[in-house]
Amino acid sequence: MISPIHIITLTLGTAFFIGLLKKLNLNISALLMLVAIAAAGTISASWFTAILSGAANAEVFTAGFNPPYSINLLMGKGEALITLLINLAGFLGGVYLLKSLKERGIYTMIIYLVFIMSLNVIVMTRDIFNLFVFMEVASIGIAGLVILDKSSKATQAGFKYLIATGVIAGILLIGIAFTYYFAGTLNIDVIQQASIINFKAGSIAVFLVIISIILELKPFPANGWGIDVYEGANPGIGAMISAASASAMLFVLYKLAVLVPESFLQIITAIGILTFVGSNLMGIKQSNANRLLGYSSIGQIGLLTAIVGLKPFLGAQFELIAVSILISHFFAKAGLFWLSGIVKKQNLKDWAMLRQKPYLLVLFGIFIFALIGFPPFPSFLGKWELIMKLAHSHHFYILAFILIGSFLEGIYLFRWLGFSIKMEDANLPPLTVHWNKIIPVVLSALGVLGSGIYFGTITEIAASLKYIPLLFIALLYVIDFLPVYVKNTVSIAGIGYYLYTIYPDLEGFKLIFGLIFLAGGMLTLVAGYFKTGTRKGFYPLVMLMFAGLVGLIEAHTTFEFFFAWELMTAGSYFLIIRGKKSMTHALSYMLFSLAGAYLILAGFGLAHIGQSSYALDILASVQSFAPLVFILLAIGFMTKTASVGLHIWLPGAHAEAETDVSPMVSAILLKAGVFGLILLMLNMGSQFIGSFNIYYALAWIGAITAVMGNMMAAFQEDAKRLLAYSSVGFLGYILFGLSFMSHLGWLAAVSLSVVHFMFKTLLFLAIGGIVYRVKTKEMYKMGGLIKKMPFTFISVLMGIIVIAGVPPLTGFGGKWILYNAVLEKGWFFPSALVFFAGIVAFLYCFRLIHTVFLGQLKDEHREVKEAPFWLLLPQYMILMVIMLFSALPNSLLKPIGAMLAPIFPEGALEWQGQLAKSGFGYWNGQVIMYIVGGIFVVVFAWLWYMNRNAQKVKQFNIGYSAERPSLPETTHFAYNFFAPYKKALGFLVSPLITNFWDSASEGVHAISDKVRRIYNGNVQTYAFHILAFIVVVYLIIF
Amino acid sequence: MEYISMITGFLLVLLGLWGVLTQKNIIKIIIGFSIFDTGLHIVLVSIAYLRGGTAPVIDKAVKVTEAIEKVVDPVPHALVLTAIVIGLGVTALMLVYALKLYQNKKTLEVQSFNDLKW
Amino acid sequence: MVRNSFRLIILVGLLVIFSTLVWSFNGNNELNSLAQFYTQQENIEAVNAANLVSAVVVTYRGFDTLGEVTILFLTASIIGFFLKKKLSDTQRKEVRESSDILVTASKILVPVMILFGVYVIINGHLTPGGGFQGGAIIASAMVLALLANPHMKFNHQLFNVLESISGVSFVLMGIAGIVYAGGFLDNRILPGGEVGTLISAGAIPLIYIFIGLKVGSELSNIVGNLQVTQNEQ
Amino acid sequence: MIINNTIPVLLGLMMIMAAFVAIYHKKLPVAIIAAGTISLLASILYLFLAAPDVAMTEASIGSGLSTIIFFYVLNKIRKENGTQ
Repeated sequence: MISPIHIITLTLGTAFFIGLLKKLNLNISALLMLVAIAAAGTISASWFTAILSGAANAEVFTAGFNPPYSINLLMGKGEALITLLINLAGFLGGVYLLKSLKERGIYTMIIYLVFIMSLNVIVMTRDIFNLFVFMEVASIGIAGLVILDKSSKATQAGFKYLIATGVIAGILLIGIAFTYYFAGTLNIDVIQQASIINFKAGSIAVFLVIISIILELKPFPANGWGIDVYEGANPGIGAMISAASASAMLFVLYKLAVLVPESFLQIITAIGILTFVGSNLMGIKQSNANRLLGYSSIGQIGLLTAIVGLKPFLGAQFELIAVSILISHFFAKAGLFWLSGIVKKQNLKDWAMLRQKPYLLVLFGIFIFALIGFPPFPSFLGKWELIMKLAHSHHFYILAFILIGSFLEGIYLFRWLGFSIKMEDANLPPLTVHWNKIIPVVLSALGVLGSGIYFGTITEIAASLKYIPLLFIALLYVIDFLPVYVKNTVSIAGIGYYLYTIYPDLEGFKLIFGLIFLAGGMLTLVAGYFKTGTRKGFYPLVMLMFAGLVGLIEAHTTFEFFFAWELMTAGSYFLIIRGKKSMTHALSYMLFSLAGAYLILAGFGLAHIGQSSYALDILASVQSFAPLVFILLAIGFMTKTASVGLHIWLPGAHAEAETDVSPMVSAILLKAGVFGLILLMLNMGSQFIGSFNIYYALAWIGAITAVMGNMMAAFQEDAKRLLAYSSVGFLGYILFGLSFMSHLGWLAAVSLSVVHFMFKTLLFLAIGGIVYRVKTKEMYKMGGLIKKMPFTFISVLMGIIVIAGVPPLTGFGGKWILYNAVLEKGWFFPSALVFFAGIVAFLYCFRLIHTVFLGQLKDEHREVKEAPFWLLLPQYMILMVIMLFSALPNSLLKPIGAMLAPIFPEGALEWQGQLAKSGFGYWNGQVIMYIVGGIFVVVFAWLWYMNRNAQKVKQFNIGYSAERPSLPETTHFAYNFFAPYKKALGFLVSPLITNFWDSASEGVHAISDKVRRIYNGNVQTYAFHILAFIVVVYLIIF
Repeated sequence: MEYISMITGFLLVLLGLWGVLTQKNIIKIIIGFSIFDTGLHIVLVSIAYLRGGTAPVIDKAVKVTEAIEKVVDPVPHALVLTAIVIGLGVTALMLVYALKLYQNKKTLEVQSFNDLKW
Repeated sequence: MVRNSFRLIILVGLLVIFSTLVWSFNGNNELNSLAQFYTQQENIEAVNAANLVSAVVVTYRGFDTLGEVTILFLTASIIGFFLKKKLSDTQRKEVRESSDILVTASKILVPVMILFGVYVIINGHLTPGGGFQGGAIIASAMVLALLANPHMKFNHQLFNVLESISGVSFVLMGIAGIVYAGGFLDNRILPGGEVGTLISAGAIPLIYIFIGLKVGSELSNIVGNLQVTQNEQ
Repeated sequence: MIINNTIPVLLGLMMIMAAFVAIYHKKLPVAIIAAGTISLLASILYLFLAAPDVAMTEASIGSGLSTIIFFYVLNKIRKENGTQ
């Protein structure tokens, strides 16, 4: 093994040596620089692997005297890892910066090399004054590297940085001086034994040391200088500061944390959390890419600072949590900064340029998801463990703030991702990519992916995760160049095979929802054959969503469940954003999902208190805060079922999605929320706050959702939006049914779930087929299509009969059971609303069939053809099932009833053939079908007979009075179809909820804007912030 | 004596910071910073002082055997030496930055250099 | 004014922190154990430098010194590329001639100062002074020379080579310490000699020479860079 | 004893006065010289504190070289101003 000291001798020696070369040869100097850093990295790596496999830590004694008499360096596990990261970043960053460094001459290479060297020493040294010296080296190095760009902004940033770090270093020096005076040594280990924190002045000395280190980590709000550097410097340097330098300083904080008492640690935690929330809050209002990355970096560092402060509570998991979050930050932030250097545009909206090179977009997405903490990236694991441990140790406020901060971070990161995927890019210059700039980005993406999978394999809790679906997704990426029909077939076969393998293990609810997710998935995928070309990137994303959905079914532990939940969210997000005008809708979908996921995470965390297992059934034996756990999880799941208040993402997302994606995200995806609720309710049972039954609130929410969703549906002009809102309403029925916690309620809810899957797939495909043909979603631009698209007409007709819940089709059965359940339960007020909602449903059903298919055919639609075969095929397959279930209702209801019997033995239906009997009446689906069919035949015959002599009027056989209305659509009968009702009831659907979220969002933005005004760009203000920060923290501690 | 010099040092530290915080001219800010630095050095040297001690140099007045009782603590002196040189480096760098800033905007007023903010 | 009062409040806060420190400062009546170790007879004799500060600077805390030298090196490099201008921009402009007194004085003083600097460097292990101080004195001599003769062509190349060679040698000496003595920067790679004589204290004089050369050339470089831009107008 | 304390007090007072001059004097050269004076006075103080090494360094670097660099930069800025 090579002594760790040679990390320093090699790099520093090379730096001095390059000076000799001077102008001789820039290429040789650059090569030497990279070789030196690579050699240093190799030394760190060899120590890291050696120590991991049991070797002892390496100690370096300088000057031939043992510590504390001379300066010593330590190479332990942590040091080895961090120096490895630093040298890795140094190497990749060096490659990235090659051109700039060569352009500005040999001096810059020297500075770069010395900077990397100093970070290594900072990590390894055990002497606080030596730490001070090399921190100064690093600061000066950064100040020198900042001006690699010649801009005036860079110079300003460098100057501010110098003044700020100068002041901080001065405070550090005072701390070091008095630490030396009181402890009689400068060696960290000896200072620790000297226990100088037992008296006030001694602890002030340590305080000054620690606060300076914290200030170097750029805590909110004393960090304007740091953010300015991120903005002003070359992004390649930003990457170094954010990844390498910050990692080193964090390690220093960790190293020195042994010196301080627990009360200090709490302050460190508080500062970290404040920084995390504060800088993410300010990031929201930011439109400059580098500055935004600065805020995000500082936020992440804040989180890690807090983790260092929380070390005593994290126990054995501390390493895993800290390292996984650090590594995600490290790779993702470095990669993002480097990408920013490639894009060269600072406005976030200009990142649409990335689309010119799709692989850059993929890299960008990887970094964003790694930062937010999605699987399979390491931060996912880290965040999970962190939240679990925080809940365990009753740090609820910290837990909440971490989730809030993460959410704020999600807002701007996903908005940014959305810009890059969807923003207009018409006027943007072409993107040029040099090999030396792209290789580091690719490697960091691979780094974050690889480390995520590595962490997954070494961690006990993640060991049971199934990666086979993910491998399948990877395969689909590989064959992405193939045409649609190949990939579609592969996908359907893949899902089919997977269903076949897991089918024997499915039972009960898992069977029902497994079939909805997988069989339903196959069915909707069939529609995909109508597409031509390659449909780039579509299939991996679809499979990602289905992998998540099936993961929910298969999950045995809360961790697996959450893992699957996040996969599903990620996949569905990308599916939704593929839609036409879906940038904002995808963002709001993601934000609601993210918020929901965090609530679920918090809920699982609280549920886990006092339990050793992570199995899902710990929900059945929650030790403390059971109602709170229930509420958190329920709201979390309700973001997916789009219950009232949480629904605003849905209409846009579903309406703008592609033809065959709409049924996936509407008919299938929403059921994930229902499945979650069922799981929750099954395990946790009834919950009361005091004497108030939470389920009663759920019933109200379900009822209001139903009314509101249906009314909104009735007032839409856009056919797909109408369907989207009708989903909201229908999911309201399901929630309403579930809230009864009775046999009939659940029977209704579960059967309605199945029914909703069927008719919503049917209708979205049918309407999607029409939209595909007539190129508009506005209903008043359609009309008379019955003759052109008769097959589609039949589908829609059947679909709305099911929706409306009128006999004879299966929707009625569900409603009938629901009404029986109401009578049994006696919650009449919300039930009245549900009845009312049922009436409203007629309105939109009527509108859908009437304005689209009946009336006059539009001139431009004369040549319209029937929908493509591949869209009709799944519709008619579903229709067959609907007819079967309608004619033989017990084929659906009886198995569900049998499944519910052990859970709710009371109040089950009695079956006599196709006759169902409840306590309040009976219903025979088959007979009703015959009767209704009979009536229909009679009425139809009567009408035909009466009208047989009517004269047909040609469609355009009318005269105009030469008036041209300013808004042509206002003359169409289908426009504002329900104007009278809207007048009467419109106030009910006034966009209160949308307004609420809008103003919430505006409020957050306004706060963000207010807060960031403290960074007025003046170096004196920044110096003042630093000093004020010290004084305030001092006052808090002492 | 060491108290007096330490208090002087701290006062210089505060005065220097006051200069950094209040002066509008960049050169003045740097002057403030160098006063701050000098103050720090004085504090450090004061810490080393041993009552009645002599300089930590072995010569005719201090024999090798007596050093342990007679000389003042050499460690802070070594630290101050380092700190002084670092201070020079930082100050020189700040001045060169000031020069560049001046070349950019033809002014030394600190308020004119807040292009980066928010 | 409001702003200044805020600033004043914060500085008063710092004053409170500092006065707590001063309040608990009792001076020293005896050395602490670390300093006692350094001033013990056997350890003085082991390092063999009469100037104990030099012993600490070069030996015990030699690693700090390496960092310190690096800082100057870094600063010189930054200033070097920061003030660098394209050669085409360089237009010599008439510079005011220096006064005769200055020129004459510099002719006498510069060699004397350089000699004194060298003296300070090589006696660094015996008397107060050493590489830094000597280097600074040499650099001051260069400044004086430049002031006296603004047209003097400042030989960057020479200083750069000196700077680099002395830097590399410093690191190599450190490595030699690992190979031939107890560890990195152990100066006992050369015989200790007798306390108080010129040839003593192991490699300290040698290291100090390198430090002196390095510091001198770095500082001269900084000044030289400023001078060059001074003339380029 | 009296000398031991009075001289440091005097030095301290002078330094603080010099600091005020350095911060508040309108003319930059005067301010720079005042700052250099502080260093020079400090190096005298170091002699009293039995720190000849530090005194030497402070005198040569703190009050010598850094003052020179200040003047160099100031001069440079003046010239830039003149060419405007």
